[in-house]
Amino acid sequence: MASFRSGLTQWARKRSIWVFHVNAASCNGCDIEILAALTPRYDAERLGVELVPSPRHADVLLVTGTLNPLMRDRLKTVYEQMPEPRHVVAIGACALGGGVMKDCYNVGHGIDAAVPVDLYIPGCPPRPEAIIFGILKLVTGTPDPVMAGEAHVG
Amino acid sequence: MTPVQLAELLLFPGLTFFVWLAFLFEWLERKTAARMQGRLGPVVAGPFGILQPVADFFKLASKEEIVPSESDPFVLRWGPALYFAAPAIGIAFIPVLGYQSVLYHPLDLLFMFFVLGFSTLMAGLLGYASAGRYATIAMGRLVVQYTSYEVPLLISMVTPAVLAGSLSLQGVAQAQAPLWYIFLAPMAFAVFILASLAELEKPPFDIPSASTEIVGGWMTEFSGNALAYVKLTKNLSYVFLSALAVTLFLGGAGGPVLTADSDVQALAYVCYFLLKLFAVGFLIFAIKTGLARVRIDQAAKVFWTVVTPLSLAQLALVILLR
Amino acid sequence: MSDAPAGDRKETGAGLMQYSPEGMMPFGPVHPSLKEPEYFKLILEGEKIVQVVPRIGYVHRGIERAAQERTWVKDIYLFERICGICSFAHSISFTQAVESMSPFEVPDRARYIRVVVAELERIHSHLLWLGLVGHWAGFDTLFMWVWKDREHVLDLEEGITGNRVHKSYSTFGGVRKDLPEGIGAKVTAELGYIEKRVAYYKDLVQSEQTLTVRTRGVGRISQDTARKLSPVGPLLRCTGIGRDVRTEDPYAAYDEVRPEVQTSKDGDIASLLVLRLNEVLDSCRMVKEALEKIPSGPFKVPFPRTVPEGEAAFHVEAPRGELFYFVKSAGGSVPERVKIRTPTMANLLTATEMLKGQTLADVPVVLTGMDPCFGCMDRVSVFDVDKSKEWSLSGEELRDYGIEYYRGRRG
Amino acid sequence: MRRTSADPLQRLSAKLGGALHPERRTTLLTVDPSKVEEACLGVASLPGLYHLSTITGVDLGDQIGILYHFWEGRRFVTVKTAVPKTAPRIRSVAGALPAATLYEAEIQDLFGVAFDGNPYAGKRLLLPDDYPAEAPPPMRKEADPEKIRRMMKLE
Repeated sequence: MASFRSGLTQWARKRSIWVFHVNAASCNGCDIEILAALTPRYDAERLGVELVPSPRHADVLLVTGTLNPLMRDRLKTVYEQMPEPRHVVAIGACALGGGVMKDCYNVGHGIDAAVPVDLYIPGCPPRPEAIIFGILKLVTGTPDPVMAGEAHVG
Repeated sequence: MTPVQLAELLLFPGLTFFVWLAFLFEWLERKTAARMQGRLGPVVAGPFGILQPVADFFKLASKEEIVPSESDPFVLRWGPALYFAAPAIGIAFIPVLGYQSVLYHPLDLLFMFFVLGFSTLMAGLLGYASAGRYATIAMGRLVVQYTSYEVPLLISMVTPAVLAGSLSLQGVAQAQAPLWYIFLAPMAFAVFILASLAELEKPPFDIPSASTEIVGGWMTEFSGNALAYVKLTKNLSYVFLSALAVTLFLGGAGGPVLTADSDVQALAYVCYFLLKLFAVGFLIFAIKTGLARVRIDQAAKVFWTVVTPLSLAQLALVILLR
Repeated sequence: MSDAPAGDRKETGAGLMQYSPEGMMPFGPVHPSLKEPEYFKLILEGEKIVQVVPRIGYVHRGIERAAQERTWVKDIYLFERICGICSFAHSISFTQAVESMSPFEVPDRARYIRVVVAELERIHSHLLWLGLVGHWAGFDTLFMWVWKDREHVLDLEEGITGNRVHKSYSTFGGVRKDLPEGIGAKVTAELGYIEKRVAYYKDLVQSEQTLTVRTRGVGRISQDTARKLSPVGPLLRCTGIGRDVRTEDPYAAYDEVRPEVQTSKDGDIASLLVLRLNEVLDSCRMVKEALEKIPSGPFKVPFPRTVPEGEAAFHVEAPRGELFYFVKSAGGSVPERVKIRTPTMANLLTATEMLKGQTLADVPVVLTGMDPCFGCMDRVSVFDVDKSKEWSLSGEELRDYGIEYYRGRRG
Repeated sequence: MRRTSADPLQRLSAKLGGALHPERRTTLLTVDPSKVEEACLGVASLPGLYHLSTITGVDLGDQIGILYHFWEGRRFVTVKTAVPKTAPRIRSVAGALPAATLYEAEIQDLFGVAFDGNPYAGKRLLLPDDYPAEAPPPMRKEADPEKIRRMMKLE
């Protein structure tokens, strides 16, 4: 019975991925590509990915942007509101390590300074295919941070 | 209560049957919306993604449940169960096997009024108990919306009862054997569907749960198990209201008698019922997908100045013609 | 997001105006209808908004400073990343400002190519915006349809420039590469499809009841307000003032491929919808016209790594309105100062004005209506402009304010 | 067109004791900080020039230059002034030209120039509220982005 239940949970978690999106001082490029991933051409809902309005409903936190000081605390707050098990995906060069903005005075070097990141998706911005690929990589169980979507970087 | 009755109540055509229907309805809803929007919709969970709502449910149930510090933990814990109970009891009165329902009372139509009101009341209570700001705003909207749609909803439900001269769902369904009431009282049917959209918080009346305005509405603070049940209840209410529409306006499970064998005929009745149920369901999907959200004051205005007079006119017409 | 107010008190103390917490509602910084983090304190009277206190700076990165430490060429790529939606407008504005300071003439072919890509970007940006209006009005079907069509425009942009979002296409002395072979036929075919769809959307947004009740008469601004607050782009043109940088101060090849300036008199969100869709149709025409008229020849001239000493102010018509660049060079390999004023920045004052007197349900529609691009804007911030003095309201005063408001309305 | 609208500019310049430099695209009107409000109002009341494009701050070494860009047709009219870094203070024009409110606020934040009479006077607009008090305003030449980052604990 116990194994059936855990099997059911595993099965469900791989097929139902609710994401919440935080823009931590991004240029919009990554954000519109995340939205594009939900629209008809890419249609992430096929795979059970859904954009939810509240972090309390979310499984995966998508973070884009350079993480400026004002957003740092907000990001932590949002992360704390998420129920376990939760994952964080850093999307785009800025969220990975500051990107082109690296030496601006109001910019951090990647969001992993604020929240633990499970997966990095590089690109400026990554294409919608890369974003979907990355999220799938996350739920199909790769324990280590993986540079997902290397083949799709746009 | 005999074991057979208990099985009917819990398994078929009672709770379990309707819970699976609720999952199926959510899948159909999402799939219809996706197809209308030029997308595929869920495909990976089960064949054609049919198990997507099930996956969502079990995933949510397996997650951590966060109780916000300002909220009322008791209500938050037991409220979803009560919220779930409302449509779960309501569906037991719906005649599915021919004109027989699992539970029956000569005045059970009146009980339906109570079930519908109770479900909204619980939604408000849950929102209030979770003590979020967005939930509080959502509650205000919920109350305004409730006061606007409840009157036309009840009047539109009374209209078939007047036509049938009966206050039980079985009686109303049976009285429609010669002619469905959708033909005798089309306006009442239209009013019922509109009010159902408001009761279910679907566009254009998804005002209390408008995600782009007030985050998740009264559901903002819910997570894990509680959210799973709240979402399931919303889908169950969806099925429940569609089933009510079938019973009150589309002749219930009634249809041509095919054989003398009562067991086979019962199966035919279930098929009739499901066909009509999906027809009503699709009508609601289509309206919902094709419309934008209105504002709360606009919704109230529409209900008070157009829908309520319409339902009253229909009722008066029915009484005069009878 | 109930925790968003947690940071409130701290922030209030540090400089924002003080308000009593009753009836106050945070909108953002993380809110589903703002794809970007901005924080609006809405002071409510029931559902009615009496005051708006935005706080920006959540996307401030300090790009202008970083530009002073990088070479001219590197700065093109930096400025492009100010905004992911109007990225090309930023790059042509900067490159043309610099070109205007040097004696080199940009080849005609490059000027035409810039028009083609800039207009494609306008189409993509306006369609993106229309989709978001649909989304924020709770009309997801419209969002999905429009974004599906938008992909066709992105395909064209990708075909010409090599990328969907940050194109890195315009450079000093021209563009980075020539138009690909046979792009003309492809563009004509795709734009024909877009024109058909946009004509349909135009019909839809004017006839769809649930959408028109949400937009007609909502967020109205008068011509006088517009003159006073200097908004730019469609927000200005929807009040009937037909100012457009492309016609008044033509750059690139806009003196040969002339746009028709679209205006409207109503000044509300509904008129903005139609106005922007008309602009899309006009842009489609211009792209085709530019591709027909395009001269052959080089697409780029060699350009030195340094820029002669001097100052230049330059502006272009980005999808959201006038995008202003001020460049100062000391003759070295890095700029002395680059100042950027983005359209959203100019429009934000007008938007707070539009929000007042609306209900909470209108906030997303009105904010979208102005087509905000906070990524662009964030070198600055805003809040109340109506009362130029600092003011704090108790619940009592708030009530009085509300009573006064309604009295004014009745009279 | 240019001649007729340049004439009132010359009159304005003479009245305020400023200097007028017509250039290819920009007409520069340099005035004393105390005359800025008058100059801006004068320019804005000329036909077609009501649009204030923006206000730019420039670090000129020991002074901070402030430029008010007005746009009309194919040219800009720029009112230029400068305040010393030791006493960076100037009267706000936001009362007369509401559109200037934000642009002034931006310069106040990034260059540390105080605008008397601006509703934002003394408030943070763009920078984080806990921007280190000991750090210079970030757009001034003496500010070192690296150091500011370290002070804000971004590294």
